[in-house]
Amino acid sequence: MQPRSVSIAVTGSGGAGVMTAGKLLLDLAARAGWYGMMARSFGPQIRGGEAAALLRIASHPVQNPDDRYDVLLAIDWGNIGRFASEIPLHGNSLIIADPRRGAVPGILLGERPRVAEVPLADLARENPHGRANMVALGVLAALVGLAEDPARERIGQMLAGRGEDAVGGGLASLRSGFAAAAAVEDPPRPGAPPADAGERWNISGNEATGLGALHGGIRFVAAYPITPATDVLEWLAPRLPSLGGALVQAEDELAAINMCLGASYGGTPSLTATSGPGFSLMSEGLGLGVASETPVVVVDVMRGGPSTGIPTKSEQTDLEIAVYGLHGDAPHVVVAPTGIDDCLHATQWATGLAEALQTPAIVLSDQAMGQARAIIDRPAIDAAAASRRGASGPELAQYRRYAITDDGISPAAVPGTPGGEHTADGLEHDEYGTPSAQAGHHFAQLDKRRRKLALFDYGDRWADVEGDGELAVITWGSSTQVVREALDRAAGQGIRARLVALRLIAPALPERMAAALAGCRRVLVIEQNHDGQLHRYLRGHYHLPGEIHAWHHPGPLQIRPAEVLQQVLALAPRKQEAIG
Amino acid sequence: MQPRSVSIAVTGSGGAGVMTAGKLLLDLAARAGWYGMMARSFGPQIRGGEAAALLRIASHPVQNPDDRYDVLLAIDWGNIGRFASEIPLHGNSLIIADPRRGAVPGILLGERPRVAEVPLADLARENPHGRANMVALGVLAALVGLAEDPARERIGQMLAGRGEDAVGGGLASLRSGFAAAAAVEDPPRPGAPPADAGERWNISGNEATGLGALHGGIRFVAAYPITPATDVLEWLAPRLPSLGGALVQAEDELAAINMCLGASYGGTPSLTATSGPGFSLMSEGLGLGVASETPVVVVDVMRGGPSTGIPTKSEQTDLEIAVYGLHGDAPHVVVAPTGIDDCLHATQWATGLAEALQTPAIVLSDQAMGQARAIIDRPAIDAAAASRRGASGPELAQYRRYAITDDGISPAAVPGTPGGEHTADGLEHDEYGTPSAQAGHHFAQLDKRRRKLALFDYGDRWADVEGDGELAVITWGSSTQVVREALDRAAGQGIRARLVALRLIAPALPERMAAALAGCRRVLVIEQNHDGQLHRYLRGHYHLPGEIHAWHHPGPLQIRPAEVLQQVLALAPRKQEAIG
Amino acid sequence: MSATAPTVKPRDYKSAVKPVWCPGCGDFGVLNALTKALAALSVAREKVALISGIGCSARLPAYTGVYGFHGIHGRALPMATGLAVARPDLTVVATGGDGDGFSIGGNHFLHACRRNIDMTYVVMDNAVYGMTKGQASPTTEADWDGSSLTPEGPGMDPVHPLEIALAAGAGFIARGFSGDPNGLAELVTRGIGYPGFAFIQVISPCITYRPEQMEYKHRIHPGFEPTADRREAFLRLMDDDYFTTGLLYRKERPVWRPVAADAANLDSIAAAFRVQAAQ
Amino acid sequence: MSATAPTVKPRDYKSAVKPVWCPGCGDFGVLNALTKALAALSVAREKVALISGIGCSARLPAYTGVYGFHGIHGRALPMATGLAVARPDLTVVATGGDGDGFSIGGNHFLHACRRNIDMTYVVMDNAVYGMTKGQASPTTEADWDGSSLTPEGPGMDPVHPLEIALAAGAGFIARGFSGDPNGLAELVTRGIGYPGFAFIQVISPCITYRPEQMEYKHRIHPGFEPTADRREAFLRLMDDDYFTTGLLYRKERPVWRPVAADAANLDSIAAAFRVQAAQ
Ligand SMILES: Cc1ncc(C[n+]2csc(CCOP(=O)(O)OP(=O)(O)O)c2C)c(N)n1
Ligand SMILES: Cc1ncc(C[n+]2csc(CCOP(=O)(O)OP(=O)(O)O)c2C)c(N)n1
Ligand code: SF4
Ligand code: SF4
Ligand SMILES: [Mg+2]
Ligand SMILES: [Mg+2]
Repeated sequence: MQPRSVSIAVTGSGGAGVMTAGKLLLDLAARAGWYGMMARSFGPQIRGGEAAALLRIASHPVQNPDDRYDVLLAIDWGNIGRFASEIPLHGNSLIIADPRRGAVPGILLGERPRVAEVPLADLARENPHGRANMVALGVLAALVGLAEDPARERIGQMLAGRGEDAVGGGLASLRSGFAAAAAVEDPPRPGAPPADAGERWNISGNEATGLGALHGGIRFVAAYPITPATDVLEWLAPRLPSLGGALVQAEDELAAINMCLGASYGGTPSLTATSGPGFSLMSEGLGLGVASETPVVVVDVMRGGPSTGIPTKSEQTDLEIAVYGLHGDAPHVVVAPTGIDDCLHATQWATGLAEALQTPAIVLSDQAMGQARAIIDRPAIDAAAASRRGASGPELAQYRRYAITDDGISPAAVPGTPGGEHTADGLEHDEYGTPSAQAGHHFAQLDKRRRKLALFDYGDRWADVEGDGELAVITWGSSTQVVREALDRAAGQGIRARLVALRLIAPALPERMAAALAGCRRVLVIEQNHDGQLHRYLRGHYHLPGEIHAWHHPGPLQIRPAEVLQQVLALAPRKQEAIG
Repeated sequence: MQPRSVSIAVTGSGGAGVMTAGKLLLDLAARAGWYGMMARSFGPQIRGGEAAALLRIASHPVQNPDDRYDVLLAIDWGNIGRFASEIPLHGNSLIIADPRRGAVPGILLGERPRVAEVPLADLARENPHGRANMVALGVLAALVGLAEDPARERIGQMLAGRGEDAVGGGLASLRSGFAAAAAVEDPPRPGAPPADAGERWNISGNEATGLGALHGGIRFVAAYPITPATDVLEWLAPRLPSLGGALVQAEDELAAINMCLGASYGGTPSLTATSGPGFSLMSEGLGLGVASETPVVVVDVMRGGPSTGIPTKSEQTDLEIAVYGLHGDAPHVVVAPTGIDDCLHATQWATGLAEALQTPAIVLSDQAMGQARAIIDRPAIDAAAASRRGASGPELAQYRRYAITDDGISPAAVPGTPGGEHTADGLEHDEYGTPSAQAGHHFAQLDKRRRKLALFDYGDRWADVEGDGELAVITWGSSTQVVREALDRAAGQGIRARLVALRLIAPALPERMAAALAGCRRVLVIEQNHDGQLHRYLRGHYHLPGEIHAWHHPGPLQIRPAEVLQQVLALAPRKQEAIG
Repeated sequence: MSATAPTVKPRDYKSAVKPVWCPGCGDFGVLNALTKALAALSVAREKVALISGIGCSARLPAYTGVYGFHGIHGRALPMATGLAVARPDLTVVATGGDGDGFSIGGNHFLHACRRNIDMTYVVMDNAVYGMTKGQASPTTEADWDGSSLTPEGPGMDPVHPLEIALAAGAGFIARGFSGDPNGLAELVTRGIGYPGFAFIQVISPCITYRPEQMEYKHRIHPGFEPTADRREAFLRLMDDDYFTTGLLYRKERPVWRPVAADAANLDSIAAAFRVQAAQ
Repeated sequence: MSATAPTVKPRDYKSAVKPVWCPGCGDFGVLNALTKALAALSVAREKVALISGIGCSARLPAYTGVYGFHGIHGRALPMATGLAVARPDLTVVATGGDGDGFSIGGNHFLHACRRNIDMTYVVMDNAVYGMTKGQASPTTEADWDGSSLTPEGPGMDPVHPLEIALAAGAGFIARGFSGDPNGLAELVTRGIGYPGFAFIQVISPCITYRPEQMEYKHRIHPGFEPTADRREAFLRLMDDDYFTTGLLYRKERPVWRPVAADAANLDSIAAAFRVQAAQ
């Protein structure tokens, strides 16, 4: 049974402060013991364009938006048309509108939601330092059932630096909001917060990626800014130095990836973060990482593609380039976090894989996870990261950097190791690294590079495998949370189905998959892109049992749990039928 | 029944003139009415390294090497060990060796070939201007049955510019060679040349690509040198101007692809040629071509990968990056010529497709085709190339560059057209080209870009479909010729099988493939790479019937007809069995 | 609009698309200057192509009514080069920002200066990456600590685009100011008129991420008068205060042109492949 | 070899790998000069890393016995930058050709000059793409018609790497000649000793594709004496004949270093994420 959550959209023009209101609401809810999340949506204007804070507050952990919004509070209606499709409402949704800002636009009224008028601007103006977004915060906090005192305390803290007038104005507005909310009937309420509130974190996917990188041992970062990956870098830049690391802002992405390879050759685990256009510039460097067996982690925070595409919106659209975007036979690692919290674990894991396997590891995050915040349980962080196999003792007499080994992993001497001197090379080479065009050397090295990936023990992290039944839903990345919610609902309707959320996209692990799908008769592949990239990839690399169905649509619209549920219902018989 | 061909390898150190001897031999054979081909193999030295001219002379058209070499003539033994695996011999092969150069290396004697000693150097020295490679030419010409007079005439022409002494020396050496050949017993001879010798061409794959580009209408080329694609550019550079075109040597491949897009935006069909490393740098530019719907042709003459790999040797190893190497959902065209002569047709066709579909078209050639020459029948060249749909009349009142049309193709106004002013964009956009982040616009444009590729009528060029039977061999590129020869041999043994040589790699045409494979029970996919890239691609995009088998090995070793035949024999029942 | 009526106005070169720029952004001034220059030259709209990369500034082409290509980050110059070579009948202007031109696009800048194709390059320099919300660019001061990507500032001296252009061989080098659209229009007009690669650095404040640049208007001053002497130009730049505007250097140099050749047809080209049958 | 015995010889820095270079290639002289410099500095082999791109010249690292990375075309400098930043204990030398450094790698050259990381960059300039069999490079003369890719020559003035380096902010700028390994070794030694980015253009003839460069040995002459005055350095370059060797310019500038910070641990970093439960 699905515990109750409340979804709230706060919209307004730039400068209206919707993001501040949203963040505070999430924070207050978290302090009161709720879980929740908040995503952001912006218009195309560089500054001052319309914006929406998209929240969900719940008694259980949530990292994906619900089907529809229970509350839409508009500070004003600036360009709401551009957002409307991202904020679906239902018949019992509550629109909170400021009558001074004009009538509620018709585009929002399709489902005949309730409308409550609150004169946000007028209430704010009651205090010379009042602000409409603080009135809005008060209204929303009251509606979802938050207490006023902690809210006052929080606002007081936040505005303290701006002087007494600002604090007074903020608090007055907050109070007006709480008061105004009293008039709203039948407010949507999240279920009660769980009693056993352990330590919780309020973290964005991009922050989690940064923290995972640090836990994985990353101590060198070189990158070039790009939306929506810049946050990862901006979070890391001031923190790396305190761990003895360094960040270099590179002149472009070609430089970034090659700086990382250089630092990594020196023995320092290295990472760059980018998005589609920058990622495509790293292709040649990644190939060099593969051929020279130099570890490197590349985080691709995906956005709408192709080309410059839709820089500020999410899409799961770089799977194919991540797996196949290198010339030649160039096996490497591709990992996709399955949620905001998993950005931490997956990035840490990817770093360990890159080091252990001496190869590039790509982390496919996306804007929906990266730029959203969630309230999560304190993550259990792996202590030990896998590390690079060094060269020592007898290996250093006649050192062979690219020695053919059973497990495909060769000893890697880093500069400073006497006897380990060698020249790493992207030209095909013999075991010593000396360039060679001979078929035998080429075959041996190609095979070694493939073998090391194939033989490695990835443990259970390769996928989140849950549930049972004859239908399996395979998905990846930010769609995972949505599919999981859909399958929970399905379970509520008596429908059994499995979830396979692939964390290890490449290499493919056919035996693990076969075990996970044993007994399946139908497979449904869910993802957020136009061409069904995971679906095609799975068919190329796995033997999936039974009928294979694919369902996907491109960004920027999020996939909603109800959409997935509908697909599941069409394919999965209810329990009683299944018996028959 | 397979008509008889003779395969000849001429080897020696740099400066020994093996390539000159080889080219002359091919030319003389062609003048005498034979077909034939010649590939080249070089050692790693920039200059002066060992080299091998690898010829095949036949009474029927040939564009691929045979299983083994009938003759190996060594002017000297410099580094023969590096070549040995590329020059397999058989028990009746004839090694022609100069006793002054020492004993025949053991590595060549595995199959116990015959050895004939000819003192090439001594014979050359009989004339102060003699040359050992001309003696070699004389020996080989005599062995295969060429007449001496035309050979003398040709050498005379060739050396005329170098003065009388040089001519005298060359002719003396040639004569000595002819004379020495008389002592060789049982020389391997090609079948008689066909009686009906029409016009023949002596052309390399890279030259054919250049000519195809010109026939397709290419009038702008920007490129950066890279082995083994530079020949395409060097052939085009002096010829484009005579057709009113231009070639720009770019500072790098990023510049090259963007220069092409710029020229193409101006209405001039544009092309660049490169190989793996340069291709990987073009990924972002290709994505811009897709999103902005700007035609461009990129020829990738494939070499050993990944990374710098093996620059001088062939491998069919960039299929995946060609199809998938762009971020986002970025459908485009990928074409692969199926032989040296088809480099012309396929490039011309690709140019037409790029223009008609307003999208990048990638031509996957490879070193084996590109740098080999063949004697081919004068190609029948298509007169009309498909062209870009312009904008005119009513379309130019309120011009919509990215109008949603039924066939997915929008009218493209080029600069200079009054009323057609617009800004092409790689940001997602509405029909006018105005940037938009809206889901509806994104979906409509993504869908249009996919639809135009899906609905286009590619005619019969999509694949060479030949033969019948329950086994289909699917292949591509330079492997096609090898598979065809293998299937000819199989037919000689009473085995029926189909050939599907894909020329249109992308988009996939599932209906055409289904028709081509109707009734098949087994599919065998043959290609020259390590990971089976076509095989994976086919499984991802097509529903292949029956059992699917894949056989591939990486370069630089060519796939040999006998290897393919062996696979075919394992999968295809002989006629009588098939009946049972 | 194909006829170039003598009464053509700057606004005839604008489009109806509303700029995404922040109110007060310097790039509005550049848009005005550019359309003024086009009007002054009375060039037909369909004969002009504006090519840009990615950045706030690179959005400019869509706000005009001429042909345009909003390409990818850093590659405006090669795209403009290809177009100018293939279509010498067009007026080709490349535009973009300091990040686009001097960071990711630096190599093309070097080579465009050297290659000297007939086109004009207008860089809106705000010493910041506006579009990605305010990181340091190559022209940012060493100690500007406004971005958490470089918490103590970039820590290196800014690139000096005029020096680079001069060293790389450019023959038309100027600096303008977005706050002086008339002066800038004049520079653009002269740049378009120059036969070869004309480079114009435009100081164009980013009021959002570099609000202190609002003060630039007090520091900007005219000063450069064109010289054709490279030595003299270098010496002037040694004393440059970064706020001097005007045309620094103008010298006509050979414009790169594709190889010329007598006309041939495809059959005559293919004749070389024909095998000569032996008699 | 970890101890740096005082008797260390140049040949101790060579490997057993036989160069692919053509007999007579200038790059042999550069290899000799480099190993001489390393011997003169007595630096431990395992503490040296040579980073290169792709080209004949870029093959150099494998012919030495120090650590090396033969990377991809044009990207030696970023790779060397990453290594030098992550491992300031190493002696990092980037090497390669004129195509690698000034054509495809031009942007990194600009930014390495500006960033001023402590490393040395040795460019073997033969004014041609040797590895790809003889096309024009950025330093090739405008009328060199030895490549059918540019049948009438590149048609533009060659890039002047020393001018670019100076304009881009480099603090150590020198020119050497492969035919003078001792003089070159001296320059490399000083370059390695310079705290920051040291750029050395080495005239290194390609006897295969530019056989006329055999004559360079008659034209090369010493001439540059180090100045620390940029103005003076620019003026000298205005009169440069391209064959003057020596150290042109040496001025110490702030070396770029990563941000320094007090040590922290991961728990304290993560503390910022903790939700403060309401009282
Ligand atoms: C390959 C690539 N890398 C990074 C980006 C992200 N990006 C977009 S604009 C920009 C810099 C903009 O700065 P500038 O060129 O100075 O223009 P401004 O916005 O300041 O006008 C960057 C880094 C991108 N779009 N593509
Ligand atoms: C991305 C890429 N583009 C092109 C090439 C082909 N390539 C190899 S070396 C080279 C140029 C070599 O010239 P230079 O750097 O001057 O070195 P040299 O051989 O003259 O020493 C080129 C174009 C490549 N390897 N990679
Ligand atoms: S961010 Fe700066 S550069 Fe961009 S539009 Fe705003 S003011 Fe202009
Ligand atoms: S081609 Fe030129 S640069 Fe290359 S090895 Fe030979 S002589 Fe040296
Ligand atoms: Mg800027
Ligand atoms: Mg060179």
